[in-house]
Amino acid sequence: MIATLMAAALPPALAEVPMPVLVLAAGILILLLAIACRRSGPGGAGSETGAGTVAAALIAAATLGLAFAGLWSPPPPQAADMARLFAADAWFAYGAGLILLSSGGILAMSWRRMAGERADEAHLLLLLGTLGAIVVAGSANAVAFFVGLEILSLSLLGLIAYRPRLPDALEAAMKYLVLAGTSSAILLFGLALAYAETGDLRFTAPLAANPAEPALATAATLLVLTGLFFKLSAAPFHLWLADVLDGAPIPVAAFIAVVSKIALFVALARYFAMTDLTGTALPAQDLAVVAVLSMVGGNLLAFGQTNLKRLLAGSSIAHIGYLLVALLSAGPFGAGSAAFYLAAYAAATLGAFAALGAVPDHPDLASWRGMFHRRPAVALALSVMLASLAGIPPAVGFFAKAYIVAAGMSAHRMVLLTALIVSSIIGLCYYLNVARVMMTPAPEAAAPAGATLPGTTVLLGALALATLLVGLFPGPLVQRTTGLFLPAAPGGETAARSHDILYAGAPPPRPRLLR
Amino acid sequence: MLALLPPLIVLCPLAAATILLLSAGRMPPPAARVLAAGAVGLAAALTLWLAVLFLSAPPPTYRLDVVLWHWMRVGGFDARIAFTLDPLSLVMMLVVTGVGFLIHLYACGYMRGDPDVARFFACMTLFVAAMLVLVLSSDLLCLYIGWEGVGLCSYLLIGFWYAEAANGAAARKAFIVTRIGDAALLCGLLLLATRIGGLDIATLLQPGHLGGGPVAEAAAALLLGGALAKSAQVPFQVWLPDAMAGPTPVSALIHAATMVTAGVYLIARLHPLFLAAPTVMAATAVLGLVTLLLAAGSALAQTDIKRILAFSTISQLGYMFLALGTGAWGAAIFHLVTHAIFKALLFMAAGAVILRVHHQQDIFRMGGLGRAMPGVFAAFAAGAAALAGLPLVTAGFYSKEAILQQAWHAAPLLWAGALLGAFLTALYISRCLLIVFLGPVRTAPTGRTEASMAIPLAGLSVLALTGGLIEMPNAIAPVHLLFRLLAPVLGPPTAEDAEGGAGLLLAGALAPLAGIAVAWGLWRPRAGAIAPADDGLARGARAGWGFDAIYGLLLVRPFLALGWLNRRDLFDRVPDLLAAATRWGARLLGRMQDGRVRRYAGWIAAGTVAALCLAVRP
Amino acid sequence: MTATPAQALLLASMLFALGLLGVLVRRNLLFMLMSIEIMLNAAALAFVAAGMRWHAADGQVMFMMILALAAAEAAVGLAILLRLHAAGRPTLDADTGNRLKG
Amino acid sequence: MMTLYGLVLLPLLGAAVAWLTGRASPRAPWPVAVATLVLLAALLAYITWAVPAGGGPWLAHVSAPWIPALGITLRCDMDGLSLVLLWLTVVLSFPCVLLASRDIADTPGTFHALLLATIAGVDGVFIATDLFLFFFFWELMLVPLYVLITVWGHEDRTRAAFKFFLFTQGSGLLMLLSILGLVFVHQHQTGILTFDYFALATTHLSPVLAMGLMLGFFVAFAVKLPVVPLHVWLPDTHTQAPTAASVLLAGVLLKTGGYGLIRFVVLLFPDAAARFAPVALALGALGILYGAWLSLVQDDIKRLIAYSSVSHLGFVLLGVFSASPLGMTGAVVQMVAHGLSTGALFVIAGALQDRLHTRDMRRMGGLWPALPHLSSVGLVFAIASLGLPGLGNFVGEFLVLLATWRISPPIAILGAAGLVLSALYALTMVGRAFLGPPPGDGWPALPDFGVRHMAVLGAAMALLLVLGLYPQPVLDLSLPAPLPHSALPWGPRP
Repeated sequence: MIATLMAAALPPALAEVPMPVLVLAAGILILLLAIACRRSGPGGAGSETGAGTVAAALIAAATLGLAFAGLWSPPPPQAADMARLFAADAWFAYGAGLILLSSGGILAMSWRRMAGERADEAHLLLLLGTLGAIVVAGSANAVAFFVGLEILSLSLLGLIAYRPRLPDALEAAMKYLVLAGTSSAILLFGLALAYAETGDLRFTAPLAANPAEPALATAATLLVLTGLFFKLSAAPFHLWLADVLDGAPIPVAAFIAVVSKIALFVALARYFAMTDLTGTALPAQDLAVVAVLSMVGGNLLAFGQTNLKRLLAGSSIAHIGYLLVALLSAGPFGAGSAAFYLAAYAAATLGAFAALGAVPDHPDLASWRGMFHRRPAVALALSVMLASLAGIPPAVGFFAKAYIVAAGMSAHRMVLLTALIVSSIIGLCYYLNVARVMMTPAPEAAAPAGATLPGTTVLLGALALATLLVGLFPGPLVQRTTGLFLPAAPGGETAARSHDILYAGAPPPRPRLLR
Repeated sequence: MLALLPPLIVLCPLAAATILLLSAGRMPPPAARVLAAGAVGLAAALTLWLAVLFLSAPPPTYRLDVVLWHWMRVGGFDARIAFTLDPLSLVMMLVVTGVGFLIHLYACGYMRGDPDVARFFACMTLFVAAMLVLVLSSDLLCLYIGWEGVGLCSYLLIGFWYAEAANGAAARKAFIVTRIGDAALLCGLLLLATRIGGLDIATLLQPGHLGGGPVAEAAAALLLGGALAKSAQVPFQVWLPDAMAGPTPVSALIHAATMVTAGVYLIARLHPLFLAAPTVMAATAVLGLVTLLLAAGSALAQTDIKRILAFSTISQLGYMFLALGTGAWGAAIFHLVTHAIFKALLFMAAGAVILRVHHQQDIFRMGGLGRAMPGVFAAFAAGAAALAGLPLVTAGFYSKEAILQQAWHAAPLLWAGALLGAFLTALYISRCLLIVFLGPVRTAPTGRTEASMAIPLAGLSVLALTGGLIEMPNAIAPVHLLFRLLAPVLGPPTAEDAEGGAGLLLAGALAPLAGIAVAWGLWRPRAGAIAPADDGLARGARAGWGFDAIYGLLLVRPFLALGWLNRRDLFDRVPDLLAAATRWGARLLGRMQDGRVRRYAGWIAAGTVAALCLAVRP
Repeated sequence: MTATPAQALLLASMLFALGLLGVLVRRNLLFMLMSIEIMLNAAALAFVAAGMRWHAADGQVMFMMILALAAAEAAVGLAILLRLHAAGRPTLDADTGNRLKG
Repeated sequence: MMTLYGLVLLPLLGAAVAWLTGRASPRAPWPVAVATLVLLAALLAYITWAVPAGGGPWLAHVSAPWIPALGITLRCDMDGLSLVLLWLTVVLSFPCVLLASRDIADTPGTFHALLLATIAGVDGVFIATDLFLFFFFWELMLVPLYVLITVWGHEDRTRAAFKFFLFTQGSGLLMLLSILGLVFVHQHQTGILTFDYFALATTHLSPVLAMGLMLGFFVAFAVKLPVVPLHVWLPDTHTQAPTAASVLLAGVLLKTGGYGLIRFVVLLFPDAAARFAPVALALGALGILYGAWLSLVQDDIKRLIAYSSVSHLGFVLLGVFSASPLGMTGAVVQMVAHGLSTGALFVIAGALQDRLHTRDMRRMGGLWPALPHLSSVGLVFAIASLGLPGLGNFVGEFLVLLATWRISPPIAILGAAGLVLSALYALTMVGRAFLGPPPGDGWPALPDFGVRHMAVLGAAMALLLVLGLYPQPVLDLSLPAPLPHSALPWGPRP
């Protein structure tokens, strides 16, 4: 109801901005003011230690909660299609919901270890990043998208490099800085080309003004795709991910692997909303190649890793590939399966990072030996998450993957499905390997110091429970995710006409005469 | 009443076996002995009673069907556990239970002092039960139960003294070789079942049901394969000599009297089927003759007394197959009966000797035992005479005569071979007798043969001498008890002696005498050590003409060698290759992340450019 | 004479390529950041050119945005470089002293 | 009849209880597991008894919505085939718990929980008739087994567990593709999206498509059965698994492959299966001979038994694809008999390893005097596995061979040759392990089988004997229920 009050009190210019964005912006301002007041207060800079952090965490949590509540506020009046900045549709609502929940989860992780006593600014940056992610997820206009993207990556830079005097973090930040700058410049150039071709700033794949020479439009699309793929860390634009996740503190790594990827994927889907991805059009071809590369490459990458953070990086690359398969198999199930998989992926990856956070500073696999004997709860939670990522029942990932396969099957994406199956078999190896390492008894019962913090415990428990429950009863979530997002080309009839070698499908079935 | 007896007779030994098995070695030996011998004796008594009942008031068709239960009935195929009592099975039952009982009695004495006599008698009684099932069952599949059951018991009993690895190997060999024949037999059953829809013997043998032609030939050939293996005929004869590793009563019961004759019984039982397959008949006769001669030759060169008897068993079974091949079903059964008697007698006498000379089996280490053990000597002599076919006074003479006559009518060449066989038989058994019982003493015997062993010897000696009188050639006296009895099953007795019966008779009578004479000339008792002949021929004969070596070289070795080569299972290499490939790819991708930001940017640029190139290509 | 949008776009593309090349070949982090700035500005120029083609102000708006955000990015970037130096990274060479790899 | 769900839920419940009590005391889980099995047997007996007389081939049915948006339901049906295999599962889970898992020292609670969870998954596989539900159980039953092998297995357990999981899961994904393909073809024809077995059975498929989909199913089940050359996971897994898991694997899990072949390959795709039959028969014969051949040359006794399973289950393949009720029933009988005999053999091999701390037969021999009971039982089951008439295995093998002979005598002859080889390896195992002279200077005093073992194994023996001499009840039950619309391959076409 606070949300509605704010909506009433808004100047008309902001009327079409979705409520969560407004709530987040307001929350950020409040938090900024609070921090400023405390800093300039009588105590001086950071004299009182814990209180500030707690207050900041409370404010951030409240903001996230309000924003989440804001998702149910009446949709803002839509401006003309040309001019509007945000598309506050169901797709946005779903993506934003996921983002907010994930941010909440990340907020629940332990920040003290990463940020020392002064985590208040970290919370501020987290809110900022969330804001950027939501803007990205909801943007219908190039301007909004670019602004959101930059907010996201700048706050991420801050977060990665937050911890003082930690060379790894700084190196990660440096890499992210250079590469993110490059990629966003490429993306920006693509947007510019699109604008030059079409003359409007809508955030969609541009249609060539005259179909005779689509070169400019195509180039624009591809450059934008480069930017998006980079942020999604799809192969071959994935190389930064492992290093950055390795260097960044665990909550930040989770933020990168979950929140920003959700946002970017939502944006990617929206970018191609008007494009027919079932056919042999070029962006589809490009996406398919990238999907195959990501699935196989990511899993291979993780296969060779002994560092859990890097392993998770590889697995998240692979999952982006699966998501691309879902996106490419436009049809009755494409978008639904993608949305479902986003949720499963978010929960599992978040949980995995939370489990890592429960045993901090031990990202290498060897130190997790015998974890089932030393910290059974943590080991069990991590196993559930890995099972979900690997697609093993009864975790939700099983159904999610089956759902994607169903979508691809209904769209005759045979080649993609083959790659998916092969790569997920490779994936099984390393997920199972982690589980095995945790099961093998450790030579000496050297339990890592420090018990799990309450926030992480609650988060892990909730996530594991959700993963199992939704895995056993996926019905409601499937219901929720169907019909979120209607692509331009309903797959029913277009699915059949896929003749490109890349999508060589089963022959369209002919009803046979009765025997 | 009549219908109740056959299952009851089978049940007696079966119950004993079950009790002995379940006792798991806890039963004291005396109790085990009494239980086993008693059960088989009861079975024998019941069989006698059954015979009396059956013969006094025979059923109109001379057959009595006892259906116990349906075994499997699915998809148009119906197999029953059912017994048929008819003259043939009655004769077989008499042999099995009668000789079986005597041998059990004998074994009570022979196995005295053996720690786990219970296991021994469990297997023996189980064998009797299985053998009874074999001869009684009216359904070929049911018969197959007994067929395999006796094989199993033979395996268990050959390897009874498992401590020596050799015994186990012999047992395994026996089972495997016969199992090859069993597989052939099974294929025959499959063929018949596919053609007829069932395996009930009566329906199977209804004239015109199967018809002649290739199908009948094939079926008969497959069944013949089973029979050959079970009865140790060429080319499957290799297992029987090794089977002598078992205790002597086992050799007497299983490897002389009963089990090895199962093949003869099978063919006689299914003779209409074989009549429809002339080629197979001829093959049977020829194989029988070949076996007869080869085995007799080997027997002539053996030094181990039990191996002599083993080869002689093979050779005598050859006579039976010769008879079967020439269509003399009755003669074959006749010889089966007499052979069961005198061969069991010979084995038991040999066992008695072996016990007395501290398990010494080499005849060239024995000698002059006749004086020390006259009773055993007499028994052995009676058995030897019957085996040699001493004219008129022995059972073997009459049964062999019947076969020879039939052979002459079939083909004089077969007759000549058989006659030569008769000569050889007399030769080798006289050799054995002379060397073992006459001449100077080489190993001093100790102890005495106890009553439980002597009684069976005596009984069988009488039978061995007089048992032939139930069936005589017309030239001597027109007595045809056995053939008349068997007529309902095996058809009317074929006219043995149309013309020239007397001449044939004379020839058949002279051959053994000649053999004995020659043997006396060669091995008559003389002072000084005598050694077995050791030229190449003798060695070859002693080795059973090298069948073992050939099989080992051609079949067993290559099979096992290839197996050893492939022990690691070549298919198992494929997953390893895949794993290696995956690891290689992972290493490659790992090397891509060398931490240099410029390289990363380069990949981003490369990807973009590649996409653009992909775009401008079309 | 005035440049046509096409010429302006061409110029922008050249600048962009230059910047990308700079990122790829320069090993000094500072110069890499500068090259990124060049790329961003090339994009901005492209926007202006496009706006010129359509006679719309959107291009200029975008230009402003890009300027602001580029400035922000530069600030954060320089801060990170300083931090790197403070954390004891001897040089600004991007290729040496990398600990995160494999 | 909701009790069908009980078949799955009861073991799961028992698993939870066993796990929880296991955290309290290490002795608690075993009784809990035993009690669970007893209850499960009682439940199954109730179900068997509650079957309406003359109610058609399908004996029980239950259904509930699960994922309505995709037409996925919790549908379970039970026919005679399922019933027989369910009984086999229950019966065989007793030796697992009574004999094998009794002396698990390391976290027995978890061990029993996983064991029961596996049983639950297998039960689900045997009754699920919604294809997605079936696939769910199919994948579900692997997980606990993987953990069992990884944690409680023998020296080379890691590799074995990996192979097991990867092979089955990978082939399972192929099956998923086939399932979905069938579903979407059905939807394309009727506009209804459903995973219901009976609805999908009415789908009309072009020959090529049918063959493709059938192959997807076939590969998944062939890996499980296993069919040479997809058998390579089996020897390692059986050898390395703890005894209880070996028994469960050999006795029950392999049977899910045969069940799937009958229920989902031959019945769903009769024509494609008929066209594929020659290949399948050849593979079956190859499996029989190859398995026996390799079994003959093994030194590891568990490995020998594992390869013998490969050989035995080749008969199942023959029977299933012989396209006749004779072959089908024979295959089922063979599955049951193999479960009993091989399960018992694995118990014995495990007992040997516990006592001698080796599975290498080169270091055994002459065990009979030292372990008379164990050795005699081993001999008995070895004889059973070489297919002696009068024991269950022979009935299965004979029926299968008879059915095979009707369509191809040469294949049947090869199968019969397999019988010779089976005698060879079985007797070789007995000879090398139990008979002959003991190595070196005799054996030390070894604990022989006690009453518990003798009773359980004797019961198994009695079952084998009954199955071998009076198999009629099983034969009558085990013919799979025909589908309403598509006909059995041997039946008249609609």
